[in-house]
Amino acid sequence: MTITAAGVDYDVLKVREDFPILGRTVANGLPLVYLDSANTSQKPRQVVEAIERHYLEHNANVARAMHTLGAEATEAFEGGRTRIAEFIGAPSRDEVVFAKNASEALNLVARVLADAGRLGADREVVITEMEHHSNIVPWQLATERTGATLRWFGVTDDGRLDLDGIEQLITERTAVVSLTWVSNMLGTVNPLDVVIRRAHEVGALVVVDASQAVPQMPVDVASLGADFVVFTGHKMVGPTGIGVLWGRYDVLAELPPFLGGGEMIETVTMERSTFAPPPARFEAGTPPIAQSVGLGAAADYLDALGMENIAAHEHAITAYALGRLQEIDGLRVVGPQTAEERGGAVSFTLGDIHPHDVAQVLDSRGIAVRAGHHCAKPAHRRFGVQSTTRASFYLYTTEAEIDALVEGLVATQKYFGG
Amino acid sequence: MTITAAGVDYDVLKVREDFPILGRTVANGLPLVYLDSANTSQKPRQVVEAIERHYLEHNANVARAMHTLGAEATEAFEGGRTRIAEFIGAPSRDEVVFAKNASEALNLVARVLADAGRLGADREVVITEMEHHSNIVPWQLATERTGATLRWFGVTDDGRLDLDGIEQLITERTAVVSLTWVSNMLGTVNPLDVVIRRAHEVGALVVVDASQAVPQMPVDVASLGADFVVFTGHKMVGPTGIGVLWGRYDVLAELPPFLGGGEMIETVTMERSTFAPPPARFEAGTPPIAQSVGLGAAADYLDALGMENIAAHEHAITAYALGRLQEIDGLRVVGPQTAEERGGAVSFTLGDIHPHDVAQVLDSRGIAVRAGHHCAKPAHRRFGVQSTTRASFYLYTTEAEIDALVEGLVATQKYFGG
Amino acid sequence: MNLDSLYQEIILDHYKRPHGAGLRDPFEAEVHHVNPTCGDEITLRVHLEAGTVSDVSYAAEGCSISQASASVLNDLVVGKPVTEALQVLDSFQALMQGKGQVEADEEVLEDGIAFAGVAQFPARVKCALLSWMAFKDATTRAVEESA
Amino acid sequence: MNLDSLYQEIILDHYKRPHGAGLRDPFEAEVHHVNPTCGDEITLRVHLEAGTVSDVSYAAEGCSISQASASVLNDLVVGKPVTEALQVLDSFQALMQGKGQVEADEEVLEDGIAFAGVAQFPARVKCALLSWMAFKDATTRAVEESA
Ligand SMILES: Cc1ncc(COP(=O)(O)O)c(C=O)c1O
Ligand SMILES: Cc1ncc(COP(=O)(O)O)c(C=O)c1O
Repeated sequence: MTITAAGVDYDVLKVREDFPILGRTVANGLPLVYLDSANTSQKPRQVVEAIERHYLEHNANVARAMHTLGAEATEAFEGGRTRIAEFIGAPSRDEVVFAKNASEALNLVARVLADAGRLGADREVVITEMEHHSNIVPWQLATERTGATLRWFGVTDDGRLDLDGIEQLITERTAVVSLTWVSNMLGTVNPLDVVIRRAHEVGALVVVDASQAVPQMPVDVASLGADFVVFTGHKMVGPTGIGVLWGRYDVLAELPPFLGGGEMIETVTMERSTFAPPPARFEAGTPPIAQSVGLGAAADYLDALGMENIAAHEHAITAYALGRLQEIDGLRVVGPQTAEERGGAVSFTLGDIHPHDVAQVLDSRGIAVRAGHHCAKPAHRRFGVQSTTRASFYLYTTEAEIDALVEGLVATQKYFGG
Repeated sequence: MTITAAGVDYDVLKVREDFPILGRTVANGLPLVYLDSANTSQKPRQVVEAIERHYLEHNANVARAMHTLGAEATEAFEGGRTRIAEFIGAPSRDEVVFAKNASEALNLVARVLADAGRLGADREVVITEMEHHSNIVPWQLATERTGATLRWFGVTDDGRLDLDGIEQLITERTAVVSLTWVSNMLGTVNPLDVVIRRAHEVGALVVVDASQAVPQMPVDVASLGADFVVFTGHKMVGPTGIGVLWGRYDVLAELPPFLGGGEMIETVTMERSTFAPPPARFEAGTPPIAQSVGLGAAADYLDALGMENIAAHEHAITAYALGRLQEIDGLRVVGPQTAEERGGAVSFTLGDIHPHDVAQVLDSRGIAVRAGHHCAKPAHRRFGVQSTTRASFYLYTTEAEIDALVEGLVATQKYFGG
Repeated sequence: MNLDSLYQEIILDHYKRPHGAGLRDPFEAEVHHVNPTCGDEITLRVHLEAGTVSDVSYAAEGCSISQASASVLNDLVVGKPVTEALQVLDSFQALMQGKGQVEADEEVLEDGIAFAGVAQFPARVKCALLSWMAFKDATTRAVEESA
Repeated sequence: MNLDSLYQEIILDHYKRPHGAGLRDPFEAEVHHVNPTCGDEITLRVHLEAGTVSDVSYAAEGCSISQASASVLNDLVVGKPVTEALQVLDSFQALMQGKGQVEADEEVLEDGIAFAGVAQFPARVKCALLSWMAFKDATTRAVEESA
């Protein structure tokens, strides 16, 4: 399949050659059909080799080392930061803080805002009913500690953010609005502009969970206008063990540290310490050095394909999948039914066959999907289901793989129906 | 050089073949002499290949995935945990919590003890003057937040923990004693048994920073008797991006979560959440999957050499280095002067030549050492110096490298003296 | 790993017609257990009489394996002395966690031996154990209650 | 990267006999800067008179590069109008951060051009800039003070 966006050919079969795992067989020799990329993406050879080369040729600790190897490692590590700043259009590389994953980045923001006294008893935090647990629990913990109130946007029957009453929800009492850009369960792409406008009207900070957005679409944090944007390396063809917090410099500069130790200090005595400016202030201990190198290589890889092309491919494959899935009797897509304003994660129920059982039959055919609540229990409850089966697509997904999924689902119905 | 411990030959030249970077040249073609292992260790091919293989053949997210690849990835990731539990003699694999580095692990303990109300205004936390900043700042931040008092052990002139007055320091008011096993600056190995005995007498918890111990010596947490032990992957021939918190299960089980999100939950509603038992409770978000695989491979590598042999080599090379360094006029070792109860980090001053300048001249000869405060400013202040030069050794260090260091130091004196 | 070795006829039968489903009175302990990974849930009640498990009633939401397992649990423990019921539990747990290396004892486990295949699917072991762990928890509480 | 290209004669001379060292009165602003990586420190005072830098005095603890740089700073800015001094600072900073790609202007930087070699040692750039950043900070404060 070839997709053309902005006049460039996107050759998915050629792309797949970069991912050795996609040539693997599972389940007694069947080819792997990997439809679980919203959970984690596969890694191209280029990324893995960059990590390998770093460890075997340039490994040293960073910042602290005065020697040649230390200078090389520092350049490689900080080069990853610069690369990510470019990739997301950050005005300054000092606005890019490395965390261990998106969850840590969200917790970091919640903790330091609480520590800074921004979440007092009279303040409110607003999230949404479609958040990943990683954007719910940190705010529950933070508001519980500080006495602030947690409120949330509902979700409409067709899986969209319910903007009715936004003016009553986001008010002068609101300290923070934290919401996902693209839902990992429903696939919904949220209208961030509307939310950001309202939040800034009342002086609230906006945190965007872009874990499912940055891998799939061109992102420019400068024009987005949020105060914090969070994402994770392993979902964007990068390594595990690294996540990113982008924050507006002036906001970061006012916040207290999160964890203490290592290079986040300015000076330390036994009695007290003073702290380095961002991003160092928020990076305690030896950072994810090789992971930054790998993430930089991931950004290179994505840019070489072109984020516009990746987004076009994602859109096309999602549209194709939605169409084919809805041919299946008894299959109900939970979330938007068409590919408009929608990412490449499609959750569904298949009659009353439990998602575990669906996933198991699919797995016996080499097809990898996710079954469960996808760390979005409240969104499942909203739609009256305890769990769903989720197929999710990425830059290497083919129409043939969607066809295999559809066949597998029909076979599942036969297996449990007959 | 061949060292024999417990009747086994330790062939350092053969060991070096596993580390391609040690064959590198720097500084216009001079062979690399890497004497900065207390900062970070080099990685053997075996570890890097395990990571590579994981990414290219078995990559998937863990716990959440029902499919074959997910089962493989989960087994690989949890296999790393099992391996580390074995490596440190943990009674249960559920006592091994993965963090991003040792610093995070220390902060985790400080934060959750504070959140649990264990560090109230009438309580005290005891640390030592020889701690790494990562075992100072978290306790400063935690005691500041809770109103508890921070106290500390002093250090004697010969670089040992000053145990005089231990009974007045560790009292019924003490909630936690947190101290390093092996100092990363002085090299001192602390008498943990004495401190743990006194701490447990008064019901205080003991946290051991084993970042410099686990890489160098056989460790058995069960017989150690501490409540928490912390260390970091990158100093033990493992990857960056992973650290370990070992905690006694009954203590862990009573503590609240640290970060929220991902698999650390039991159930989530918009209003509130309940949490999984340890270790999951303390691991929010996608964990360091490939890093656990790499750390498991690192444990395999170390065990294949034998931790007894590694410790014997470390001791021998440290003794050799102390002897040779002390031949140099004007060189002053800061810390214990002999290799007894001492790890392989040797910090020193060279007349009044600034450590930066020492390190720079050495670097021009291919020799990598660290110059500065080594994240131990209070320990430097204790000895009236602002910074030192530190040479540190590991399982691949040779006597020839020590000789090169000594020559380099003599040349440095000439360069700045003449 | 064959699908049919997981979904034995016996399992599918229990799944479609679960034995002892529903919540009943009287009971000494009620527990609610969740499989955090997938959200499967069970509410389970235990009624003890004179050291014997006289009823295990439950409301479960979950996959075929977890539902069938609750049904088999009901078959195997109701009417047995508590100590014996807990021995059955130990056998079932050993079978599930044995990675396919543990031989099932049909004398003890009856229909439960159909779950032998589940042990080869690590992701499903938790499904099979959900009701059994709830039973263990509830029984412990019920015994403590009466002590 | 040759050692002598870093440790120019001029640098070593300034290091051994620093110009203007010591803390003096009067001053409008005093700052304390630290290089967090190595712990090098400087306390620096600025005295302005009628828009001119009339004194820069300092107590520094640090390596040859940072000490020599403070000495050269003193040479280059004392006696100059504030605006001109800040232009010199910009030139010096551009040279240091230019990774060896920036040409030094001897007219402006005088002895400071000896630091051109430092730009090729990334770890040492911070050393060379420590006193200059302190000067920038102190001057900004002194100007605000008098405004
Ligand atoms: C004694 C000691 N504790 C803690 C740390 C912190 O380890 P990390 O930087 O991996 O968090 C180090 C090393 O930097 C250390 O030497
Ligand atoms: C929308 C969303 N937010 C946050 C996360 C958490 O990312 P991580 O597990 O890398 O912390 C995920 C993925 O699991 C996600 O899909």
